[in-house]
Amino acid sequence: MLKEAFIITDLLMIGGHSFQSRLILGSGKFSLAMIQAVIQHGEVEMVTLALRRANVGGEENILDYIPAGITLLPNTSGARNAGEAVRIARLAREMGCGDFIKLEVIHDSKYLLPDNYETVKATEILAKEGFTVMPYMYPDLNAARALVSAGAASVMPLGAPIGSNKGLCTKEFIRILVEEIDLPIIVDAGIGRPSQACEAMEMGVDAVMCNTAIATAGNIAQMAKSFKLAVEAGRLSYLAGLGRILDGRAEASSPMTGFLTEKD
Amino acid sequence: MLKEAFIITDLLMIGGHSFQSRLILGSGKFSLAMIQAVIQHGEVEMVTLALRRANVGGEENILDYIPAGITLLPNTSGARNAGEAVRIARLAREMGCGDFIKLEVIHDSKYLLPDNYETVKATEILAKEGFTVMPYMYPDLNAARALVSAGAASVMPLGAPIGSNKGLCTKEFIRILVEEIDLPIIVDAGIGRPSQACEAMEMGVDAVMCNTAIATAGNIAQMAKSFKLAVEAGRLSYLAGLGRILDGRAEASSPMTGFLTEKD
Amino acid sequence: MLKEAFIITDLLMIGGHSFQSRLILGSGKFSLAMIQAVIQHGEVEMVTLALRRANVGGEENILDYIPAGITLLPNTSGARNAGEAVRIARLAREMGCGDFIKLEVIHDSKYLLPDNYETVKATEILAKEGFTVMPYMYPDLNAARALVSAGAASVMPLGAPIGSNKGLCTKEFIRILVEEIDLPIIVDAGIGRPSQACEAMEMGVDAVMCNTAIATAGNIAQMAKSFKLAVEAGRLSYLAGLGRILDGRAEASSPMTGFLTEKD
Amino acid sequence: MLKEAFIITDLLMIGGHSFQSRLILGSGKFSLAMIQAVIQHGEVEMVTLALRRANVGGEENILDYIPAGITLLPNTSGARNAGEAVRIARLAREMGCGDFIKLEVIHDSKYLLPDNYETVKATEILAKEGFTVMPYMYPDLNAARALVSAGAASVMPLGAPIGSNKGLCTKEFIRILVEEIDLPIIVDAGIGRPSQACEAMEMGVDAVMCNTAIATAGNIAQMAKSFKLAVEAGRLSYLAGLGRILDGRAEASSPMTGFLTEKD
Amino acid sequence: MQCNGKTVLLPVPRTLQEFLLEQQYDCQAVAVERNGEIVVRAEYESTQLTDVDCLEIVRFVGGG
Amino acid sequence: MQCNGKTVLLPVPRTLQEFLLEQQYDCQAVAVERNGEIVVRAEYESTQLTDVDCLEIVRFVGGG
Amino acid sequence: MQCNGKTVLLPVPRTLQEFLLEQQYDCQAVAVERNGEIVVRAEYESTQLTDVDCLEIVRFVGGG
Amino acid sequence: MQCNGKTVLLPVPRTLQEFLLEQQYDCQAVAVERNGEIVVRAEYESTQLTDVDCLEIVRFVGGG
Repeated sequence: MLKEAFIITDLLMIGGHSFQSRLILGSGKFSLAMIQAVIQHGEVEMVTLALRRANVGGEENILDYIPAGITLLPNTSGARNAGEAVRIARLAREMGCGDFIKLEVIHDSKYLLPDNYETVKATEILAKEGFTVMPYMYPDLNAARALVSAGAASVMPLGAPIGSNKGLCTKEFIRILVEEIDLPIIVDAGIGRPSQACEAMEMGVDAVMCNTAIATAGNIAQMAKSFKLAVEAGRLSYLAGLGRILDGRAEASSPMTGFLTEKD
Repeated sequence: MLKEAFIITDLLMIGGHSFQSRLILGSGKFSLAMIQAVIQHGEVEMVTLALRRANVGGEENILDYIPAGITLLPNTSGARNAGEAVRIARLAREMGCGDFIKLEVIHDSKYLLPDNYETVKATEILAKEGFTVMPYMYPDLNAARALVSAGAASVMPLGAPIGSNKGLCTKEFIRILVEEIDLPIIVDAGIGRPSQACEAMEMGVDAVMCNTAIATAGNIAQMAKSFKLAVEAGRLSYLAGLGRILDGRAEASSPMTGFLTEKD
Repeated sequence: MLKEAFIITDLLMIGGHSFQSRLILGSGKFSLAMIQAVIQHGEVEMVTLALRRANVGGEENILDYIPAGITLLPNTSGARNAGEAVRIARLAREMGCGDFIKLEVIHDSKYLLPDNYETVKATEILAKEGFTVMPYMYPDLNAARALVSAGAASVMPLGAPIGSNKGLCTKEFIRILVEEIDLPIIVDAGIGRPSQACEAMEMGVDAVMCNTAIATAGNIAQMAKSFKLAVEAGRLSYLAGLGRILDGRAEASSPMTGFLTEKD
Repeated sequence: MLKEAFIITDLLMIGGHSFQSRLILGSGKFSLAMIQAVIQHGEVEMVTLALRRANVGGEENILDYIPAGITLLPNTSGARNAGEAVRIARLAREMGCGDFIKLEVIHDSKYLLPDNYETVKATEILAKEGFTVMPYMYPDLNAARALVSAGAASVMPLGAPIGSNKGLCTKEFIRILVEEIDLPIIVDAGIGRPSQACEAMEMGVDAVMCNTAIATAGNIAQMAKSFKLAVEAGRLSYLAGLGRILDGRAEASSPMTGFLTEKD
Repeated sequence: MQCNGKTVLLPVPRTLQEFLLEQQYDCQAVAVERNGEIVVRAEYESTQLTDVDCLEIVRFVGGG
Repeated sequence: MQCNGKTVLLPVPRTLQEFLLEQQYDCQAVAVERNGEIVVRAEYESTQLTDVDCLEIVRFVGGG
Repeated sequence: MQCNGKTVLLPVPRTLQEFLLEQQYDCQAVAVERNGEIVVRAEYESTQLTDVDCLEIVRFVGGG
Repeated sequence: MQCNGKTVLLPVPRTLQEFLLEQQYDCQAVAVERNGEIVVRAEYESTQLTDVDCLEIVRFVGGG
């Protein structure tokens, strides 16, 4: 039936892997106990993780809380230059959970804006080492082109500062990336509400990554489901083709044929 | 399971009837052949209709294209004052499809903006006659209060001029209606994209009516499904409780604990 | 010289009076001592006042603080229906400061939104009595037309709730008033920043009224001057004709002729 | 008198030169005959120029149309990398009109977005050679910091693609530059209306550069004056301190004391 | 007689029921107003039309 | 007598003019409504107040 | 020896394997960098630690 | 010789000064780059052009 038709055939391809879900979940700011419910309600297939120093003695292992079959996307948070990012990426891969890496290089602790230049350098190194590199980036067309040449598997432009829930502040420029860049475009950071994720997808973005908006919601499992639906809605409307916008006047949606008029 | 839990229990009540769907479909601008697919993919339970003069000889009957169980919401399009609206409403009810009436009184052919004053007058008359009156209105708090007193079953403020697909241009004032009016608030007219329907629902609106945005889409069945998902997403996020928005700086979603730092 | 040319000839006409200034000042929330500086720096020619019960014994008289030659625009604040507004207007005229009246009828203490219906009724009565009626209104095209018929000398649609400094939340609908209504359109309430006053004027609004934005500024005399300049800027750009907006790509402002190209 | 007081003392300092005007004019897209009127009505003190190959035989010299005392700001338009930009800058200085250079490095002919990386490289070289370097840049905080280290005299972030008149699409990030960068911030490119220039100045930007918005206006001299006033208005309001914005409700600007109330 | 804004001749007396059938209206799909008043279906047969009558015969169409 | 919502005693007969002066109102800065009707300045002297009168005496203040 | 930024004494010679077990690290849940180079799990046993070594022992945590 | 991207023949030896005058360039309104290096005005006269030279002769135009 048509309904199925237009869903099944629309897959997100990243580094040779395919995904039905276009919502990527960040696992920060959650209690481990909640993660599984969020993954289920969000129907996500990819979850980011961070690396930190292990403490002596038994600690809880977040991997025990993530269902099998979920693609793990370790990030390089904490890296302030290309060199540190590369070291963290290598450690992440050594964990034996695949070769995806969400590359982030940040040395500004106030706005946490990525350093595009260092990010391009690290992308080049890691791509050569066989990583599937998904760089978090400031949405600058020239930097995005450099990331393509450096071997990135996708670009992850920010919508607004990390954790701000401010939404698509970079709209005009993400639109340009969609137009010009031949890699999956994944809006990462800043998306605060499902309607914003939906709008990003309507613009033709390939996926949305979300963490804080869900983690700071009242009912996080419900919010995860809401984002899942909104991302799906946005994708469908992009595929369906949005209707035109009228500039001035209105246009009736009921026939304008004369009616009761002779009663005047 | 939680998933089901928060859906089943959330019904939209209008005039004593309850609905699971919060997307109301306008049937204008479609070929009759498409209506059923749109209803199915949009999972809508209420569809608007217009009344027009019957022509001599057999014509196709739109009712033959609408599945059983759908609540019909005839509108009074064509009415330029309360008197005409009342006559059209009575004719509509005589069609034997129930007592719902979408009241619209318009005498401006350029922007098709409703006349709140005439609308209040007609609401008073029709409510007394036992109609379930759902008035299309300009989002003016005082007019909305008058509609409540007049016996309206809901209020249907516009987002933008009919058929314009311009979106939530009246956002600030619909927010006030949500705050102050104790009737279902249904945004009608102007919603052009699923993300806009989603945002309206996030604000706490009870339902969204949509016609042109779907009718002018490339694939209208797919767009209907997209709106269905977006409305559901917006509703869920409203119930879940949206996260806070940061004004200035960012907030990390990965731990900020020192890491590799002694390497500097 | 051109410079003078296009200023001198552009006058605002209200009820047979002409004004060079298109910034109307509200005198609330100021210390009497500041009013003169605000009037001077804002180069305003019209100032609103309110009426309140006089107390026994000598009180300071605000009129002593307003330079000669300023047109006074008493408001009917406090009126909750047409009848009260009419009484206040008559008392105001009895003060002997002319027949201008800023009509406001409000019975909502939370959002202070005007009651268009009562406002139309009062306008009809006061216009017949020879007042120059300037009604504060909710920007509803149908109500604006009713005010025209009732004899208003201008319409004063709100941009946002009084004192909110939220800006032009009603932009789309004020644009419609500019298009359709043949009276001076004066945006009143909500304008919080000079750029917003400028934008309103760019849209073709005839004047802007401002009180809270100036009264809540750090340096109110300086802010008054800023609003004066912004209103003048917006007016000039409306008269000059704004340039087109490109939808997609860019357009060079330097010649694109080849240059140094053979060096590649 | 106060009026004078707060104007005279507020100068824009760039590379040791001081300016009273905060509106920089781009001279592209004008007929030479108009330039003088635009400079006069805009009261500008700095005008950009481009370099192009001279043709054999007598051509009109744009310098003959620019009044004495105007600071010339040659740009490096046409440069697609740091090397070309440096060559153009040196040629420009050889014209004997001072050491200001508006550095632009662009190799995208569709959106004309600057290449921040090449721009930083060229800034370093030219600053060492004693140029007063004013780089056109994509508003990326990390790139802006690199420009500071490289010796830039100001940063010129874009508001939207060159010539688009789209306005302050980069608002959130220019706000961050204002916060974090200790050089004059000059919004260049994209500003299409005086209200947008005013808003940029309200945010604390130090100056605005404008070309297309004036060149595409109906009456360009009048539009130049409008921009001059809007920039001045925005600057004054920034210095004066903008008033607070209310989130929800309204706040009366007339006393709320009971009045006529016993008549109820 | 006026019907939907057009003048219609009634050579011989007709009930509303007869008129609708003659004109091939689908009685189940229309509603009728006569001189500003609704005529319920049950009364189509007993409603005698005259030359001065003014009818509105309407049906549902797509509308938003 | 009611004046601005308060009860005021009128021991002896008074004209509006006398009352205003006694109460030290600035006649040039106020307007007066008596029992819902405006009293023009010219009639202050000739206006005799009574116990059943209801006055509103108002003045200008700052307002937006 | 340096381990995760802290100084650790190695009284007797130790392999990385022994060290991790002693310190009760979960070998399956960590990755190890030694003097800036990754140590693959297969080499934990054959990796002899010395006083001048610098280890980073990391694990996954929640992050966005 | 190359000049502004075009090939120019130099029949007889020329200084830059002579060349510019011959070609009717306004020396006060142009700047010259020769083989990638700036030539300052003071050296126009002493600069001998050769067939292998590559000149860029530029002037100011309107630009944003």
